[in-house]
Amino acid sequence: MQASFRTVVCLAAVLTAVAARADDLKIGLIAPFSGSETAGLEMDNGIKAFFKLHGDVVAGRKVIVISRDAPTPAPDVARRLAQELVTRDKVDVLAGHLFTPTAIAAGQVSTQSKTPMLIMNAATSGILAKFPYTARASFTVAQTTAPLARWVAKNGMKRVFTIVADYAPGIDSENAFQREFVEAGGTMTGSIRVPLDTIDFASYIRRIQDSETGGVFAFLPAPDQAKNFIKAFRDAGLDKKGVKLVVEGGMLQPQITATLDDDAIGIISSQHYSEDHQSQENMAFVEAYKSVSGNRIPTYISVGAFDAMNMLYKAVEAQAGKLDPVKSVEIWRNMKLESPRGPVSFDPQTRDIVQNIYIRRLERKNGILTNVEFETYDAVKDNGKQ
Amino acid sequence: MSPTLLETKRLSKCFGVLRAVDDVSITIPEGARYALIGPNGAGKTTLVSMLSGALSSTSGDITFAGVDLTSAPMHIRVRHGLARTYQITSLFPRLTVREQVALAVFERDGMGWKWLAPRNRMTAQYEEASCLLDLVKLGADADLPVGGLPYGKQRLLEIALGLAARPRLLLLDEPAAGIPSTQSAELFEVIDALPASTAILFIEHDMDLVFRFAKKIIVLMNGQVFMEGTPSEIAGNASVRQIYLGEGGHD
Amino acid sequence: MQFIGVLLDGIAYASLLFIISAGLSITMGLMQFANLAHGAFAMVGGYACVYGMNALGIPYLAMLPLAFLIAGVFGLVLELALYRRLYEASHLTQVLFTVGVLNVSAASAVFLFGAGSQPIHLPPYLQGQISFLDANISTFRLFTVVLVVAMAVVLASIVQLTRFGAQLRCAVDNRRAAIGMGINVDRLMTIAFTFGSALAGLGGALGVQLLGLDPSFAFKYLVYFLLVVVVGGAGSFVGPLLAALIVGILDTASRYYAPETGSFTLYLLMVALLVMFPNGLYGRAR
Amino acid sequence: MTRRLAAAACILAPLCYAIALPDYLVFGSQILVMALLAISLDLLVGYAGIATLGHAAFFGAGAYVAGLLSVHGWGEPLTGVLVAACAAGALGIPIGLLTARSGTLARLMITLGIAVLLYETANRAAGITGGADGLQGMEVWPLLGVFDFDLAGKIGFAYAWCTFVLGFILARFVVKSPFGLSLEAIRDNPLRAAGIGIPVKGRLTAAFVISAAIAGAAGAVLAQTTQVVALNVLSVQLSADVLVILIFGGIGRIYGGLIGAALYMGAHHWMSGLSPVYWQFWLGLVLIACAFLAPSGIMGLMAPRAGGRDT
Repeated sequence: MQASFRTVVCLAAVLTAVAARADDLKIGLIAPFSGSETAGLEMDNGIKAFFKLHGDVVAGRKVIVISRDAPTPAPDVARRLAQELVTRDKVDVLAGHLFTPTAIAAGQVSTQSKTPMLIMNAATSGILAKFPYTARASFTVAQTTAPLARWVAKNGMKRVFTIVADYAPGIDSENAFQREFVEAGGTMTGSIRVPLDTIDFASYIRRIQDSETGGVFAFLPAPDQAKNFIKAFRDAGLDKKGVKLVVEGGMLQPQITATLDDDAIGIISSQHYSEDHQSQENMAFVEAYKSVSGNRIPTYISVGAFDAMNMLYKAVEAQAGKLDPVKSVEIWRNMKLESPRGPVSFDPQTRDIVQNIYIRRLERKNGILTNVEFETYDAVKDNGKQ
Repeated sequence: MSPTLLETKRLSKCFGVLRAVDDVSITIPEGARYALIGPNGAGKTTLVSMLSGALSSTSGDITFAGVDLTSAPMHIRVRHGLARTYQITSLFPRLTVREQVALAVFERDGMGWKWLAPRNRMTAQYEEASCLLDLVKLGADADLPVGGLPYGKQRLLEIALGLAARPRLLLLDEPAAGIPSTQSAELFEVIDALPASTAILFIEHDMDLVFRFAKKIIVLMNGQVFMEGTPSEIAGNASVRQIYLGEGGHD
Repeated sequence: MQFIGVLLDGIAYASLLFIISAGLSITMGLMQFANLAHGAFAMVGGYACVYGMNALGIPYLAMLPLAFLIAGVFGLVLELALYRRLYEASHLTQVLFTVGVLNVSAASAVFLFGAGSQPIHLPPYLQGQISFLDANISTFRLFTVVLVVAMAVVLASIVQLTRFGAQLRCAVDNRRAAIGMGINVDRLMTIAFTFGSALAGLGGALGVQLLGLDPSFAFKYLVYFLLVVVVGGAGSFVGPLLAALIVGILDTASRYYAPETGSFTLYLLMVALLVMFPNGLYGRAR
Repeated sequence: MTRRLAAAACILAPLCYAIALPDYLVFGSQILVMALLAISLDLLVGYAGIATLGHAAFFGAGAYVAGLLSVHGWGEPLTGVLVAACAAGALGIPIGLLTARSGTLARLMITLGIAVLLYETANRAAGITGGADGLQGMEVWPLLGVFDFDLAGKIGFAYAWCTFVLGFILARFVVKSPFGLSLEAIRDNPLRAAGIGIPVKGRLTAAFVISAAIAGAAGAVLAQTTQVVALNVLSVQLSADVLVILIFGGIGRIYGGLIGAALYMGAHHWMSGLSPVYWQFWLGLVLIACAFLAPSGIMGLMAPRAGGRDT
C-alpha cells in the first residue's frame, strides 16, 4: 500500500516537473480553486490577462504559474503548499492568498526561505510587518472603508447603523467606519455583527427599522449574505423610507451584482477598483481579461493579481532577470504604478499599498449593473492598525 | 435458617396506572435455591430487573447483605454480589467466549480501570474464566466469537457470565428459555451443582424443573406475592393449583 | 408590531427547512439510512430552477413543479442504482458513500454551472412586501409558507389516508413485522426516497431566494437538515415539522431580540434538546 | 506475532516515507498528525462504539492551547504538547458525561453542536485567539533546546513521528488492556455491560478523556509545526474529514487511522495537484467506490476481522 502511494506521489511530481525548466521564472500561486470560491480563477485570469498584454517572458525568462488549491482559511495546508513550492518546485516567488491565515502561514515560509511573496488579496491590516520579503498588491478593509465613512458624514447622513459579518475583516471594517464616522461628527444608531452562517436577514432588517436610522453601512462579503441582505433591505422598503444603504465594495462584486435586480440601483459603495474605471490602463485590462476568461468581468481580486504580476515584472527587469528578496522588496516599497485601478504607490515604511479609493454608485450601464465611480479619495493609506 | 441476604420492603413499580410490581416484600437467605413463578404478566421479570437495577423502583426498599441498594446503579449492585442473567440472550457478539467471561472477572476484581496494563499477561483471570467455562461445559468453545455460538451454548455462557462476578445472589431469568427440554434439564443440573455460597433466584415456567430444583417457591400474581413456601406446600395449595397451575402455565 | 412579523419570518424559514428535511426523516426512519447527501437533491432542484429560468426562459411558477420532478427522477435513479445496495451496510459505510456523493455533487455543480452563487430573478408579483395583521412580511415568504403548508397537508393526507401511507407508517414502526405482513419494504423505500428527493428539490428551488445556491450548498446546510430531523425524531413528519418551527422561530427571534448571541442560541438549544430528548421530540427508542 | 509485526510496520513505514520522499516532509508530518487524530477517534468510534462529529473540538482545543502558550512566552514544544493534551482531555469530561446515555444520532449531533459552539467562541474571542485572522506571533523554541524547526520540515517530521509513535503505542496499550475490553463490551451491548458490573458512563467518559488527550496532542503538534492556528482546526469540515479518513482506512483496528490518513491525504494531494478545481469529483468517486468495494475500509481488505459486520 505504501509503495503504491509513493508511486502516486512520484507520478504527480513527475507530471508537474515536466512542465518547468530550470531558467523559467516560477510563481507558486496559492488560492482557493475548488468548491464555491472563485478567487483562484479570478487570480489566474488576472495573471493570464497580464500575459496577454505584456507577454509571458520577462528579462529572457519564461514565466510559469504553478497553482495549488487552498480552499479554506487553513494555515497548515497553506504552509505545506508554500514549503513544497519553495523546496520542491523551487519557485522564485510565492503569490496568491485570498485569506489572511493562509497569507500568514506562507509568509513564514517566505521569511524562512527568503523567497519574495506577493499577496493578491488577504486584506487584514498590519500583516506585512513580520514578513520582510512580502508586499501586498491588494488593499485593506480599513483602507477601503474609512473614506466611505468620511463621504457619508460629508453628504448629510448624521445617523448610521453598521452591520458586518462577525469575523476579523468584518470587525476591521466596523471599527474603521465607526472611528471615521464619529470623528467626522456622525452618530451611530446601532451595530450588529452577523454570524457567518447567516442566510436570513429578516430579523436584522427589522432591528434596523426599529433604530430609525438615516443610513446603513454594511460589510457582508460572502456572496449569499451580500445578495440576501440587499434583497431583504429592498423588500422591506427601507430605501423608500429614505434610509440610505452604503457598503464596502466587496459586497458588490460582479458575481453578486449579477444576482441583483434593478431595485438595487443606487447603492453607494467604496473600493479601490471598479471594472468601469475610466482609464486607458483599465480598458486594456478589461478587454484582455474578457478575452482570456470567457467574457467574464474582472474583479478587485483579478486586479490584485494583475498588479502583482506588474510588480514582479518590474522587479525582475530591474535586476536583469534575478529576483533577490532584499532588492525586490526595496524596489517594491519605492514603486509607483499606473494600475487599472488608478495610480498606486507604496508606503516606504510599512510596504503597504497606497491608492485611490473611489466612491461608486450602482447603475445599469450597457445592460449590466455596474459600480460607477463618481468621487475619488486620493492616495489613501491603510490606517487599520495604528 | 441461614442469615438473610436480600430483603425487599414494599417494593413497587408503576408504569403509568399499571402497577407491574405491587408492594412486594420478600427475603432471600444466603445459599438459597428459590424459584419465582407466576402467570405471564405477573411481574416476574420486572421484579428481577428492579432487583438487578435495570429498572428503578417507584417505591420501597432493597437491602442486600445489610446495604441499602434501592437506588444503586447496576454495576454497583454487581460489585456487591448481586448479578443476573437475561431471558433473551444478551451477550457481546464480537468478543470471544473466553474474553467475555474474563471481562466479567476483570470487573469483579476491580481491574476494569487498568487502561495501560496488557490483559494477556493477566493469566490468573483468564484461567479463572477457563475454569468457569469448564464448569458450564463450554471449555471447548472458549476461543470462538460468541456471535456464531449455538443458542443452547449461549444460554450456558449467560450463566458463566453471571457466575464470573462471583455473586452471592444470582438472578436467573428463565435460564432455559428457548432450548429443548432435554437440554434444559442438563442446564439445571449445572445450575444445581453451583457452590452453596451462591444463592439463586430463578424464574422458570417448567413446573417439573421448578419442583425438582427449587427449595422454596415464590408465587407472584398481578404484581403481588400470592404465596411463598416449599415445593410441597405450593403443590398442596388448592388456590395456587386453581389459579396458576390449573391454567396450565406452560408456554 | 414587530412581534408578528418576526414570527412569520421564522415560520417562513421553518417551512423551507421542513420541506427539504422531510424526505431525510423518512429515509432515516424507514431504513436507518444516514443520507448525508440529502442536500444534493435540493441542489438539483435549485440548479434546475435557475437554469430553467435563466437559460430557457421558463417562468418561476412552472419551474417549481419541474424542479420537484427533476429532483425526484435523480433520487429514483440513484436509489435504484446505488443507494439500495447499501441499506444493509453499516452506518459508517453509508457515511463514506454519502460523503462521496456530496463531493461529486459539489464538483459537478462547479463543472456545469460555475463556482459562484447563482442568480435568481423572481417575478414581480412575488417581490416586495405586504401588510398582514399590522406586520410587514415579504410576499415571497408568505408564498413559501402557503406553498409548504399546502404540501404538508398533501403529505399528511398521503400518510394518514392512503394505503401507501399505512404501509409506510407500519414499516417505520417495525420493519420486520411489515416484511412479515407481506409489505414490499424495498419498493416502499424506493417510492419514499424518490418522493423525499423530489420534496428536497422543490425546497431547493424555493430556497434559491432565501438560502442562496452555490456548489457547496449541500454541505453548508447539512447541519441544519440533520438538526431538524434528529431533534424532531427520524421517521415522522410531525417531529421534523415541530423541530423546524422551533429552530426557525427561535433562530429568527434570537437574531431580532438578542443579535449579540449570534448562532450560540441555536446550537445551545440543539444540545439541550438532544440531552433531554435523546430520541428526538417525536422519536421512539431504538 | 503477526500483530507485533504489523505494529512495527506501522511505526517504521513513516521512516521509509521520509527516505523515499524527502521533498514532502511537511506533508508527511501532516499525514502523521491526521493519522494520530484518526487513531484517537478510532478509540471512540471503533472500540467504544461512539460515533462523533465533533472530534475537531479536541484537536482544535489542543492546537489553540499550544498556540496560546507559545504566543504568551512559553514556546517549549514538549511541555506545550503535554499541557495541550491535558486541556483537551479535560474538555473530554463534560462532553463524555453529556453524551454517555445518548443514541447514535443524538450523540452525533450533540458532539457536532458542541464543536460548533467552540468554533463560534474562538471566532468571537478574537482578542485572545485572533478570530478568523488566525492566532499570530507564535514563537516555538527549538526541540529539546537544540533542534530548530527547519524549512524542509525535517525536525517537524521527526517531531510528528515521535508524537505519532507515542500516541500509537498508547492507543495500542489501551485497546489491549482490560479497560479496552470493557469498551468493546459497551460498544456491543451497553445494557449487558452494566449487568456484569461495568460502570458504563464512567468508562465512556474515560474513553473520551483519553481520546481527547491524544487528539489534543495531535492538534498541538500541528500548531507548533505550522506556527499559526486558525479556526479550521475546530471546523465541522475537519471533524467530518477525520471520520471519513478513519472509515476509509478501517475502524476498530488502530492501524486504520494511519492507512486511511496516508491514502486519503495522498489521493487528495495528488488529485488537487493535477486538478485544483475538480479534484473533489475524483475523490468523491474514490469514496463511493470504497463504500461498495471495501465497506470495512482498506484495512478490511487486508485483514478481515473476526466477528462479523461493523456497526
